Amino acid sequence: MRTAIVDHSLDPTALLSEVAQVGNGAVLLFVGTVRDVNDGRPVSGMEYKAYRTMADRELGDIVREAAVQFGTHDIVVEHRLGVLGLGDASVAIAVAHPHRGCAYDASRYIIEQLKQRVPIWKLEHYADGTREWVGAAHQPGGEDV
Amino acid sequence: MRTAIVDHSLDPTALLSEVAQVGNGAVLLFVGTVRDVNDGRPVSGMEYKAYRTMADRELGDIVREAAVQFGTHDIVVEHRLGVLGLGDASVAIAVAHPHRGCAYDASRYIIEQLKQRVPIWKLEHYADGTREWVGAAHQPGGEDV
Amino acid sequence: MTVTVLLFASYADAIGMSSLAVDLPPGATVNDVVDHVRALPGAHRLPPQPLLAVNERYARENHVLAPNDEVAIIPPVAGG
Amino acid sequence: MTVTVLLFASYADAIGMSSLAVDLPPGATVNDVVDHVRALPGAHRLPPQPLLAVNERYARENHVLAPNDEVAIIPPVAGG
Repeated sequence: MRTAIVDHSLDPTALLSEVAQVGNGAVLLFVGTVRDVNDGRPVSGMEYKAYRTMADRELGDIVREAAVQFGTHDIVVEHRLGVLGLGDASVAIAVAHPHRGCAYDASRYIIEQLKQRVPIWKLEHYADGTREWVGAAHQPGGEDV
Repeated sequence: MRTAIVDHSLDPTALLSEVAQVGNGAVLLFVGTVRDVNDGRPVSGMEYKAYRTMADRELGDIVREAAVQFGTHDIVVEHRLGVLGLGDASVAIAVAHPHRGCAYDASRYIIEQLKQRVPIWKLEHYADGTREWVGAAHQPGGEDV
Repeated sequence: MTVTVLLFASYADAIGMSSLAVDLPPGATVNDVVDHVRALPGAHRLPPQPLLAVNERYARENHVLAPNDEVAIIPPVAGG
Repeated sequence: MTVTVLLFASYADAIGMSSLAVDLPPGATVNDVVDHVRALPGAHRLPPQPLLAVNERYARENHVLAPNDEVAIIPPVAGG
């Protein structure tokens, strides 16, 4: 098990080999990338910022929970911070398990929890030059933040 | 979309780049590998055979179904035949989609359907030198085949 | 008419062949092919209702055959 | 006692600072910190019940603080 919040570009393939074990019949790799459109607006890039010490801790907690719940320690998660271009990988989650069902469930658990709990924010850079914090407008009662 | 039944070793990483598109926020790669133990018996290798023309057609059908059902054409599946060693990849499924939920669901659909419908068989080579067709003993009424 | 019958994996091993040509009367069904194969040595190892395919598509026992059809008797699949 | 308050992303932009030191009486809660921050220019943009953390763990408004605690007011997270 390993988690990292990093400032350099991700190498998802390296994560695959890191979790591979001859006892595992299934390896699942999730890669999240920067899309060119969000809510119909053309995007030119994305800037990720974090409450870094807490993000590190929270991400570690999530992976430990997944390890217990789904029965594998062969999990590696990396999340990138900084300015990313279109198509760049922002997050990579590799899970290996003797059985595929648990690999899928563990991977899904980690990405869903990550998106709910890990204090990371993204500033979307739009093609028209404007920028906006993603999700800020959707906070109940906080439409204008 | 592309499917292939191949006789050479798989390159799962190449599949990742094949499905990547700047409109897709999520890429999911499933890799199935040969385990060292099955039902408690030490395994030394695995031999995959197929009804090749039908396997090709059935695999293509499955991927077309997934494309319609989950709304993405960015799917590549390769299945290897022949004698594989421990840890070798037998199947790789890459799916990219604008949204992660659909990527997970499509990937899972493809592997589950593949295991139910694609006419591929595996002859497990055990460490004690014996060999057995996987699943043959579990056919209802066919325990002795 | 003649149809080709394909056997695979544990079924090919049990019966000792991977394909055979079978002569059948017009109107014969997949079931007639299975009956024919059941008469071969080793075929007692086939399950009561094996999976069947005609021309690379899964088919039922009562599927009516045409000349030169390819009938496959398919052991439990184990891909992945 | 003094606690450190951290602001991030849209909240830091709205209030124009990313950290501040706040003096509080013993027994003060996270809620007292939030009240303090609400008095700052731009803080009307905070939602009624922002997410809160104390020492890198999510915490409730009534969490009682100790000297040197680190309190974070956390905008809607958007990782992944």
